[in-house]
Amino acid sequence: MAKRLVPILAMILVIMALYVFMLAVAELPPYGNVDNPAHNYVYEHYVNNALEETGVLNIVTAIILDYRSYDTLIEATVLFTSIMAVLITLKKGEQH
Amino acid sequence: MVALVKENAPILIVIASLFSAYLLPVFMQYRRYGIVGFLALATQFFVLFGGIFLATQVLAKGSFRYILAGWEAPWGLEITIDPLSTLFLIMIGLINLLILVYALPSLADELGNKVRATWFLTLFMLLTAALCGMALCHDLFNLYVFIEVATISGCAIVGAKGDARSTEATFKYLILATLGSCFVLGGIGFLYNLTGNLNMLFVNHELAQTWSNYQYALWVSLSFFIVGFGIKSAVFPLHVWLPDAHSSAITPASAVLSAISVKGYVLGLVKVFYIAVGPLIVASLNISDILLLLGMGSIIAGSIFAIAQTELKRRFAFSTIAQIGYIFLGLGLNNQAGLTGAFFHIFSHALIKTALFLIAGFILIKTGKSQIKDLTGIGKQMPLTMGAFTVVSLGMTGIPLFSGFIGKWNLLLGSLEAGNWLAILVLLAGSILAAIYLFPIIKQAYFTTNQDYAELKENTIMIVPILILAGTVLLLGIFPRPVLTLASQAASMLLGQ
Amino acid sequence: MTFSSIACVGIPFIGAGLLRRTKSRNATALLTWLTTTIVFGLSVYFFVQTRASYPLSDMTAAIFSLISAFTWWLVSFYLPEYMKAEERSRSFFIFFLLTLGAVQGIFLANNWIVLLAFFEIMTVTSFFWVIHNQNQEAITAGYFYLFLGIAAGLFIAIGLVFINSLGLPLEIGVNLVSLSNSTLLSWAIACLLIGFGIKAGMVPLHIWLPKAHTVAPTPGSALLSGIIIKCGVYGMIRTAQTINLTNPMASFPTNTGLIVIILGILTMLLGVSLALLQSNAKRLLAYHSVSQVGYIIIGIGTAIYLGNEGSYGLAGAIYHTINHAFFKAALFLGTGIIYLRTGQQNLYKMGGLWRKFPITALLMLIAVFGITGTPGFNGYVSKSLLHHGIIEAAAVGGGLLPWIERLFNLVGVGTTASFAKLYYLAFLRKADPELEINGKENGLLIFPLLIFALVITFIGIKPELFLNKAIILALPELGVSSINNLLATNFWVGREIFNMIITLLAGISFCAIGFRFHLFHYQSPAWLSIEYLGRNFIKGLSYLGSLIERKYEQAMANLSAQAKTCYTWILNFSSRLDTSGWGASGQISFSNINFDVYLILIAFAILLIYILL
Amino acid sequence: MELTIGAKLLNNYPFLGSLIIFGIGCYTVLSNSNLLKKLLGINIMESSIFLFYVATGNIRGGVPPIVDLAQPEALYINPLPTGLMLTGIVVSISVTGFALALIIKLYRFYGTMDANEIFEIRNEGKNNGSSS
Repeated sequence: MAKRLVPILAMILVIMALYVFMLAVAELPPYGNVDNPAHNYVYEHYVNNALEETGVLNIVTAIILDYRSYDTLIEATVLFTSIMAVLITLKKGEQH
Repeated sequence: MVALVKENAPILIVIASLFSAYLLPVFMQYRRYGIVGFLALATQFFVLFGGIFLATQVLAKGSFRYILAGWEAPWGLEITIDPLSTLFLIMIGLINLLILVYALPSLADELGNKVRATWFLTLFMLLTAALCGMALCHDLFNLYVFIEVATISGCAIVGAKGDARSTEATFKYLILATLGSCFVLGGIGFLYNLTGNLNMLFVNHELAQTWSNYQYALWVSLSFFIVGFGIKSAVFPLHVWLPDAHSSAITPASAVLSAISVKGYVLGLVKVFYIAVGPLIVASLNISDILLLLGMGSIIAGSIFAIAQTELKRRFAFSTIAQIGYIFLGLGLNNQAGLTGAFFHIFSHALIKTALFLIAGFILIKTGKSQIKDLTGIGKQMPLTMGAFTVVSLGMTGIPLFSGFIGKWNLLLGSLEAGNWLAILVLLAGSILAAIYLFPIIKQAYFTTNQDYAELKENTIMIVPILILAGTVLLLGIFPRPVLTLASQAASMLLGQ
Repeated sequence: MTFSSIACVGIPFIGAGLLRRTKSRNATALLTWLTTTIVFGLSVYFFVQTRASYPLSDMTAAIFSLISAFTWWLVSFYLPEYMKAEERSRSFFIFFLLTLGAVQGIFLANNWIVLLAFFEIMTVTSFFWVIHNQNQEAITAGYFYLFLGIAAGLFIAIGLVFINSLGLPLEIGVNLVSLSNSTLLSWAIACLLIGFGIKAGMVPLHIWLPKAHTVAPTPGSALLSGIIIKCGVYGMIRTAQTINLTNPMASFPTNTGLIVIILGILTMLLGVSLALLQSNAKRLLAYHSVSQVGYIIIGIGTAIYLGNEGSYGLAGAIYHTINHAFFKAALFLGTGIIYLRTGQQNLYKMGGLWRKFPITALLMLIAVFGITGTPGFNGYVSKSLLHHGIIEAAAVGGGLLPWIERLFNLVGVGTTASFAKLYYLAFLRKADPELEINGKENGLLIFPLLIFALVITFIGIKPELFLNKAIILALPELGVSSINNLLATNFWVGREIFNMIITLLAGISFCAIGFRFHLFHYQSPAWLSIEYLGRNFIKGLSYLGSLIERKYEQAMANLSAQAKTCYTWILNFSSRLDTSGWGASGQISFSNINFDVYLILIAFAILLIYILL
Repeated sequence: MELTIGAKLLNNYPFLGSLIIFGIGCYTVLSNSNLLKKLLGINIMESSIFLFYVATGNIRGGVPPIVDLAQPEALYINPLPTGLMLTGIVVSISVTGFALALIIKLYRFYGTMDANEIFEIRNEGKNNGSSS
């Protein structure tokens, strides 16, 4: 009895959760609109000043390698971490 | 030179641990295992003293920010040095240092050879760096990247043992933790969508004006955060990976995971909720109630599951879930005393849990016993270890004069202030349950004698960190002032007083 | 906290740690002496430093710390010689030092929690003094001591919990009544007074005191009577400080002071009347500790009662605390010498000892002069201050208080009588032929007595010195600011001296009458005697006690069985929960990964739905 | 002009789509007992979040954020989410690599990649161990 009820209950939960999701998505600022809060002074600063400040034409490059270079260092560290993780998982570590 | 280091200490702490992690395999390439150990220790020293130095600065001058790469806040990244982050830095430095002192002599034997030990240390340093970074970061996406480093390195040190059991646990941990990271990333995405900023202060600033337009979206975002950080910090219904991972890993790994890593994610949650979103919005969306419920559930469920465990490390792992519950409860109380209690409890639980895991590991190394029922009469053979265990478990139950008491006392005050009688009941029940799952071990160790061990010697260096931890638990119980000051200042900072 | 104060607390603990490693008896003694000497030096330094930075620092703490370190230092001369006769001397030395550290911690703490912590440590470590002999009597007394000590600690802790839950600071020396007028605060202060009162030996909770002081080794008794019960007194003074002393009758429950005064006078009367009936020297002295603490409590009570004007009472209380430490320690140490050489504590079996122990006899006479309040010795000084205080209280309050003043004088008579009895029986009377005496006085045993006697006389002759240089400085920070009368006190008023001499003469004649008519061991028909009644009463009590004990044991057995069942039930319950789906106990639940993800998603869904509700 | 919820949803279809893909990822993780497929499910979830970010950064009528000096008035799309997702992809790759390594190791231990089969093998081993 209970075993049959559990999936049904879960289904009801999921549907209600989806409903909340939809409410949330409907609330989000309209897609692709220039006036969205996401395209605010930060965006304007990047687009207008990236060339003068960094001398790079590609603004994405300017962001990841200059404005947010600390992030990129850590991103490289993530790669390094995963390499070490794979090593410690698969390798025995004997050198000879 | 000194001035330069002092000026740039905040970022140097992270950078130094990162670079020492990069350097460790290089030294091992030239067979310099001694240098590897020394470098690891020195880095932890640096973190500890850096943390203390920053804490004195924060206490003297108040919180301050440090701008990275010369770009001002909303465009570039910045890191913040406040009471909370310095409290974490001190904790990370102290605990990791003691764990390393414990681990270094036996690490190569436990993992097979020195090369694997170096890899383990590398991952350990990466975990340290990531946790320091999480403590200091002031940018949501930066937080996410650090979380990923911490997750991968945390999983990897669980799997370092290399047997089937730990590999399975690692896989489970990795899948669930990545799920959690996805949730966190999703939450950040929503916040970015609503505010256009990633810097926490600016997010807070933007949200304060517009949040009433986006109630559902904000709610979805915060739910993402709760689930994501909840999985990673192993709060009750989301705790499923923790007991497996912590009980199957080698001792230093389980100690660092249980004592610090889990709380790093709690810190992430605190930063997002209290700095980025702000206590007002958190209170008006009833997030506090959810945290409170999660906390209470964790305390009760974690303690009850802990009682059922027959293996020492697994029992301690479940007890971690219960203790995380205390921290969530304190966060959910959303008042000065509650937050102070939560932050103090973070510190004192780090000490206590590290000591417990180190003791479990020490007993395992010396006697080969991991089941509780096999520990008969061990109190007579290992008086120092079990003495420390007694002190620490008294601390865990929250007896006055031990550090656990101060945290729980503040939590009780917070619950009284909030008028939440259920929380008070749960806090008291948690203490009783902690006594139920810890004291039988003491009883087993001291009051049963029907087993002869071979000559046990406790005179290795491994006993030193255990004794230091037990001593600190006592000392902090009697003189809680320094940590309590940091904790209460952190609380008042978060509540915007 | 300054460095020297931390060192005062820490060094005894370090010393005690080192004592475990000493090889010989001499080394142990030397190390103990060295530690106490260092602590004494440090506390002198601390005192001087405190005086130098006077209005900023805590004079009360410095005075108490100095006196306790001084007494400990002197006793450490006496200790090795005395402990030669006892077993397990090393452990006594260790606890001797531990207790020193704890007591210093109590006096130097600036926070109630720290004070409470050291208070508990002090209770536990001095418990080992009491049970040192490990015979049945000692163990009974020890458990009495321990349980009442723990009860005291609990009372204090409850008081502190109340204070903290009102959001008041837990620093010592904060005037709490001005910060809050909640009734919970009155309960808190009542709890604190009871807690410290138990330790000080206040009636009706003094019952542990005579037992414990009698069975402990004599240096232990001297310190228990001289200093340890003063920890309670110190706590009461500090509690009085939290009540608004500068503005007394208006603010706080007005009769607090009166209640404390009445408790004080009851303590005095009970102590002295029981002391008169004792034949055991140490027990007699122990009951006198009760009565002398009554004096001190009366002083504190008048200070609470009169508030800002209560400078005589408070100064008298502090002064009497100090004086009592000196003469009571001296008396105990003197009895200790006699006990050491004769093995006798029963007064009726001693006699004529002044021939064998002339110096002890002389020095003890000085101490007796001190405790009876003979003019020219220190007891006179503090008693006349206290007397002044009670007269002032009577002038303000009227009612019961004038009677209390008369009873106060009566206690003086009783004190004199009982000490005249002690001195006569032990030293002056013809020697008992059965008394065996082995050995003589010894320089090390006499030295502390000598110093005490010198101090007693010195204070008696120049009372203003210590009063003006130390005690008066402590008063303003305790909340009593009108000290001008006190500064101008003249101790050599004819009327006071006359009053004292009358008291002394009355006491001695009462003693003589007592001996003449055998009042002190009055043998009436059995059914009338107090002892008979008492014996039957005690029989009844013990029967009741054993009944209660049996019931209690049954209940405990039941309870533990219940607890065991409960524990097993919780264990079964949680293991069932644990294996059926939530994860498997003791093994990795890897296949549950589906279930785990499911759980997480359901939690997420529930969270999302929460906003709809 | 006030839009209905349905119209808003239609307007915001990329966000809704990304969240639906998120659900598909969850379902994949849940329904497959094969470890590799579970990993794929996680990857799908991550990709859906990336999609969400990129959709956030898009502006209708915008051009890629590479400064074209010939057209100073061009409307560029928001470069920040794109940059963030470069980092996100690297993170995702790292996790995937590590998880694959773990799967290889589990395969070496048990000879299978199926979670249920692994559980059975473990249980058998345990039963044999206890009986012998």
